[in-house]
Amino acid sequence: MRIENGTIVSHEPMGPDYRVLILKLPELAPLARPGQFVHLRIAQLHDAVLRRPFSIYKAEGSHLSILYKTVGRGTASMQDLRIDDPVNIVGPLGNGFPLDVPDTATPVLVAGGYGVAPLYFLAKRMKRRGVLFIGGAKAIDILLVDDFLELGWEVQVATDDGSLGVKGLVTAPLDAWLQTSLKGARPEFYACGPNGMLKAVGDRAIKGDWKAWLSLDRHMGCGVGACLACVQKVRLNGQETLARVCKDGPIFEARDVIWED
Amino acid sequence: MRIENGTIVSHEPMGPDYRVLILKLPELAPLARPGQFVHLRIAQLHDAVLRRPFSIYKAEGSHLSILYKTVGRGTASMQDLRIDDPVNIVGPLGNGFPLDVPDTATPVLVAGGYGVAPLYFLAKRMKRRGVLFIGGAKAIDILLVDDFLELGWEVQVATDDGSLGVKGLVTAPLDAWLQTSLKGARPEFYACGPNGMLKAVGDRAIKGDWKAWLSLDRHMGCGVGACLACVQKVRLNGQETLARVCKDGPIFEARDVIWED
Amino acid sequence: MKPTLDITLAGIRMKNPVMVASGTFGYGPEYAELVDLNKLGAIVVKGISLEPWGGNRTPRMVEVPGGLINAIGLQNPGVKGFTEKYMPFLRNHDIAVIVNIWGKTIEEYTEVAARFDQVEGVHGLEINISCPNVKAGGSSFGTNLDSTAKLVAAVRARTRLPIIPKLAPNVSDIGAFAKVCEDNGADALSLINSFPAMAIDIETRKPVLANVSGGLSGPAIHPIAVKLVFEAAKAVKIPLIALGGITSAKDAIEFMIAGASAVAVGTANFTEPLTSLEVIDGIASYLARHKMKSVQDLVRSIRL
Amino acid sequence: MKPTLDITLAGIRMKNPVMVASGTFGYGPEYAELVDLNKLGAIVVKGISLEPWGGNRTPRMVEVPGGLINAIGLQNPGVKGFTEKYMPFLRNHDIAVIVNIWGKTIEEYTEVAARFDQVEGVHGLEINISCPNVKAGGSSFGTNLDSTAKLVAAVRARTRLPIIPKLAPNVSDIGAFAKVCEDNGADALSLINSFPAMAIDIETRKPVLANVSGGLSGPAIHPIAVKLVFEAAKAVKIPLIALGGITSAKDAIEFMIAGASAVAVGTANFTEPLTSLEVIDGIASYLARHKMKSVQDLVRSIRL
Ligand SMILES: Cc1cc2nc3c(=O)[nH]c(=O)nc-3n(C[C@H](O)[C@H](O)[C@H](O)COP(=O)(O)OP(=O)(O)OC[C@H]3O[C@@H](n4cnc5c(N)ncnc54)[C@H](O)[C@@H]3O)c2cc1C
Ligand SMILES: Cc1cc2nc3c(=O)[nH]c(=O)nc-3n(C[C@H](O)[C@H](O)[C@H](O)COP(=O)(O)OP(=O)(O)OC[C@H]3O[C@@H](n4cnc5c(N)ncnc54)[C@H](O)[C@@H]3O)c2cc1C
Ligand SMILES: Cc1cc2nc3c(=O)[nH]c(=O)nc-3n(C[C@H](O)[C@H](O)[C@H](O)COP(=O)(O)O)c2cc1C
Ligand SMILES: Cc1cc2nc3c(=O)[nH]c(=O)nc-3n(C[C@H](O)[C@H](O)[C@H](O)COP(=O)(O)O)c2cc1C
Ligand code: FES
Ligand code: FES
Repeated sequence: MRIENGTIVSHEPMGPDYRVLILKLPELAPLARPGQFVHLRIAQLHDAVLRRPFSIYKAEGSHLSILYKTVGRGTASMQDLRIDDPVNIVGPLGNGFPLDVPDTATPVLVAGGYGVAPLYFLAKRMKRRGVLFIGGAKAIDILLVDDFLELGWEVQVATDDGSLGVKGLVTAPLDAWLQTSLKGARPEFYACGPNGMLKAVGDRAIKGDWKAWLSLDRHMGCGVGACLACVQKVRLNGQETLARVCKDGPIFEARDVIWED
Repeated sequence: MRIENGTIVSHEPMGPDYRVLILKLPELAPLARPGQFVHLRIAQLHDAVLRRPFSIYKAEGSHLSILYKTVGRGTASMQDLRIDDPVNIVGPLGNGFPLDVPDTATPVLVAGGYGVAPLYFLAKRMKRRGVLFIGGAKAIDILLVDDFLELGWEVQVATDDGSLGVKGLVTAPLDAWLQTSLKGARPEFYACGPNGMLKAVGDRAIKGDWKAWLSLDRHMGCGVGACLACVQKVRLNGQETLARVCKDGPIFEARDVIWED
Repeated sequence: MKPTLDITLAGIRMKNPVMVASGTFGYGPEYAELVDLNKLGAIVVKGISLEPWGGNRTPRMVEVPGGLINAIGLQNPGVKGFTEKYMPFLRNHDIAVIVNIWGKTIEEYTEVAARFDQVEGVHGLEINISCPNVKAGGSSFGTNLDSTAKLVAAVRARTRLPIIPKLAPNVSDIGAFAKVCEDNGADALSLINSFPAMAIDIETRKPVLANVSGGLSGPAIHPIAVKLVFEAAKAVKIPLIALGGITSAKDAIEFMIAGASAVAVGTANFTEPLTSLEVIDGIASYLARHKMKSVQDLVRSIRL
Repeated sequence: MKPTLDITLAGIRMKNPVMVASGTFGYGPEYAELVDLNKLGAIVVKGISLEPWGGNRTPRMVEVPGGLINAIGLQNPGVKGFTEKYMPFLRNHDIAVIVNIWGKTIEEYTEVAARFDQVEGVHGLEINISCPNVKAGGSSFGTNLDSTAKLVAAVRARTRLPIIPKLAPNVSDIGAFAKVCEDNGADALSLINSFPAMAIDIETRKPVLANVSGGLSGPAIHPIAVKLVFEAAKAVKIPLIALGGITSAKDAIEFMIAGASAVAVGTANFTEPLTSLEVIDGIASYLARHKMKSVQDLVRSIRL
């Protein structure tokens, strides 16, 4: 964990709703592992007291990238960031995904919207290839498909409105695949997206006696485990307890998560 | 008085500490009179609830200009304004200078720092020419000298450190001029600058039985006479009362002002 | 169908529930070139006392992050001065006029109230029992239950106009103050006034304001005000007028959901004189979007 | 000559008067990779109760303009859990350790205090009599003079450690609360805790926080906190620790001029983890610039 003043190397749109921000962070970037996130201070938002968490999308040499969607006033004002602007970053934060997929397992990534960002970083660092299921509201929410194909991954797409891939939830193609294509292989899941999706993936993993690594999204205060804003009820060694998503997560194995809503 | 969304036409430095902001304000600009001011909203300063007042420096057609010095967080963040950025303006505000100099009088302008801005606007709109006394801390605080010369005005300069003109307060050359160059003419003063300077000019005017129009600088809330933040003790028809600098001023005749500090 | 915005609050009819707050909108004419008064629900004029009052020395205002501290000190032209100078103008507009009143003693309050009873065009009286800027005056009333009760009852006895005590925010149990006002004849309540606050110039080590301290207003206090309105709404049945840091329709709607029947825009008038009009439009489109027939459906509509 | 920053507050020696506030800096290890604890005056750890406590449901925090509202609900591992898990780490650092304690009854408070008497490395106890987030707990104590008196006296009787009641901000007369703490054996005072506040999601019409309301902290409350510190300083002689919205040395210096002997950085740790270190440096250079020999020259140095 470091605190570093980065500078913006590039800031480009990815379709109409998303942007990729590449930062020069020579100290911090080399420490990054897939599934970890950074906490970004939006300095021009004078009246904001909280940083904003973003998954690490790429970390190469001294460059670190995030892929973000504009959803509120913080991300809206991030759009004004220009090349060479300074950006203060705390990170890398959180535990990250386990990288050692068992030899016998097929990695299955399940992404919703910008959830694909950390999964792409994971896919790049993983020794094995597998299949990505990606879902979103519309075609414009389906990102990085070509990049995954280039890495040699299979990609299956679902959109709510059917504008790309199958129409419906991402669990539809996933279930179909699990029924038809497993052929004795054991899937190991890695998922990042909305809670409903995470829970659905977790349920399937538990039922099939497979592992599922879920990246949880919680509103955060400190990002380092100090404030207890981001807690999630989990089971640890058989005991119910409150885990800090920022520090003990954001990645949890499906069996450990106790969903309450 | 109007409220209008202007756009920035030009934003250029004038020496190291000052800048000129030219705004396109087709409704508002034609209403402007010398000595009036505008109230500018600095939208990017999210946590600021007050506008900032600036004298009108120029108003030509649909363009209105201000000349400002960076002194605090508002003016500092104004520096980031770029061409075509929108800026919300309330104005023109205040009473403005009287424009009808008596035929027998010589207009004498006395400026401190950015106080020269409204006096330049005044000089351009005045039928008669006269003399400008301008003072400041250093040479870089002495602005618009060539512009006044071009209008056919005489200019006398004083700086605290002697880096331009005579060393000392602007009252030094003023007093010398009053003693040697009046030759029976009656001066009529128009002054804008720090309180000490305004008081000094007013004292001389009262002593010589001349008029002095002083532009007062007060911290403001509303700018339109509603909040009573900006009051100044004045004498009105022989009665002491509190005038609102924003609405009843900012221009007061020296005899009306009751200095308290 | 367009949702209806008009309300009747404490017997006062208003086109919509959006008012402008005492001390931030003068007596009417000041903003009239920018804001069409006929569009507002009501104007609450700057606090009026029996005799003209000069207020505090300057500096009277300082900006702080998310707000400002003011110590105007209730400067005003007195009942007579106000009535002669501003009531003709206000009567010429189609707007509810609420006069904010204050005094240094209970007798002064009641006398002011009685006088306004005779003034045509005044629709209600907001009783400032809580101004943090006058040492002799309001503050002690508004933070003590007994004197609040006495003051409200005394004013009640001297006027037939609707009376609207304006509560102090710096109390531990706002519900108790709301209740004591209701029990003593208040027709509605305004909450809240600005918070006692202070800024120091660290270079001179002097208070920035001549009055040493003043009242904090603006967005900074909004979340505290929402909580106070929510608590007061639980304690009383009379309608509440909520204010404190409203800058948008969202802030106003939050107040109404929490329990307010109307809202007032204060400091935001300085930032953006058109705020009150934007709040009116914003409430209307919110109601339409949420398929609510009337703005009254919003009041106390919080889902717990 | 370099100005001296070290102070002794309520018998606790500190390298400088800058602490980190309870609940915003965890128990020490959380920020230790970013902030060298050995440079801080003191750490006040997150509130500890007798037994482990789970706190409120999520969402527990919401950002508002100039601040945040939190309703963590005092989640903590209890005296034993804290002592075993975190005290070895803290003892390994050269920093004053102040433990913030709370209870649901006076007995719980006193029992916690008594237990910490036995724990090596604890330098003082901050008594949270004012947390706005636990219904059963602190709030009722901190806004009532009698229960404040009883609580402070009871804790006093059970510990030899310096005790530092942390006052509630939502009272009308902070001086009275300060005085009653002093009279009942407090060694110093912390002020202030966060303000009861609330945010409502206007789309769902539900409170944003699961706990309905929470406590407002951050720059928004700073000018109110300065005024409270100024008032408390007039009422008591014991030293004050000031907090509320500090983001810079300027904010901290304002507090000290107003009457504080030390300050604590809270919410700003989230915004900018290095704030406390910047405040230390900023105070040092202010003192040098103003030719003050010691940071104690700043305390209560207001010029009226
Ligand atoms: C571990 C983690 C990784 C994330 N990775 C990404 C990513 O790679 N790309 C991306 O676009 N977004 C990501 N998010 C979500 C991102 O943090 C939010 O979209 C962002 O904080 C919204 O800020 P805002 O000011 O625009 O929204 P506002 O709604 O104005 O924010 C208000 C507050 O709510 C918080 N908030 C709002 N939405 C979320 C959310 N979904 N999750 C957490 N906090 C939220 C904000 O941080 C802020 O404190 C991630 C969140 C977490 C917890
Ligand atoms: C009628 C009038 C005309 C003015 N004309 C000009 C001009 O032409 N050019 C120019 O550079 N400046 C002018 N000023 C001063 C200008 O308003 C301030 O420099 C500016 O408000 C400082 O804002 P800030 O945020 O940078 O400073 P900060 O000190 O951060 O501001 C804090 C608060 O104090 C107020 N304030 C600070 N200094 C002054 C000041 N000198 N006068 C009034 N309010 C102040 C700000 O408006 C703000 O509310 C004028 C002021 C008045 C009253
Ligand atoms: C400059 C100023 C003057 C005020 N004068 C009065 C007053 O005379 N009487 C009164 O009851 N409230 C007065 N107030 C308080 C406001 O009416 C309002 O209660 C407070 O500002 C909170 O609302 P806001 O945050 O929207 O400004 C004044 C506020 C300001 C900023
Ligand atoms: C997330 C969070 C948790 C807090 N927890 C505690 C606590 O356990 N005990 C306590 O006395 N104060 C607690 N506080 C209050 C702070 O210590 C401090 O009094 C308050 O936040 C005001 O300071 P600030 O504006 O600098 O944050 C907490 C504050 C926050 C933001
Ligand atoms: S965000 Fe503070 S503990 Fe997780
Ligand atoms: S600034 Fe409001 S009356 Fe002058």
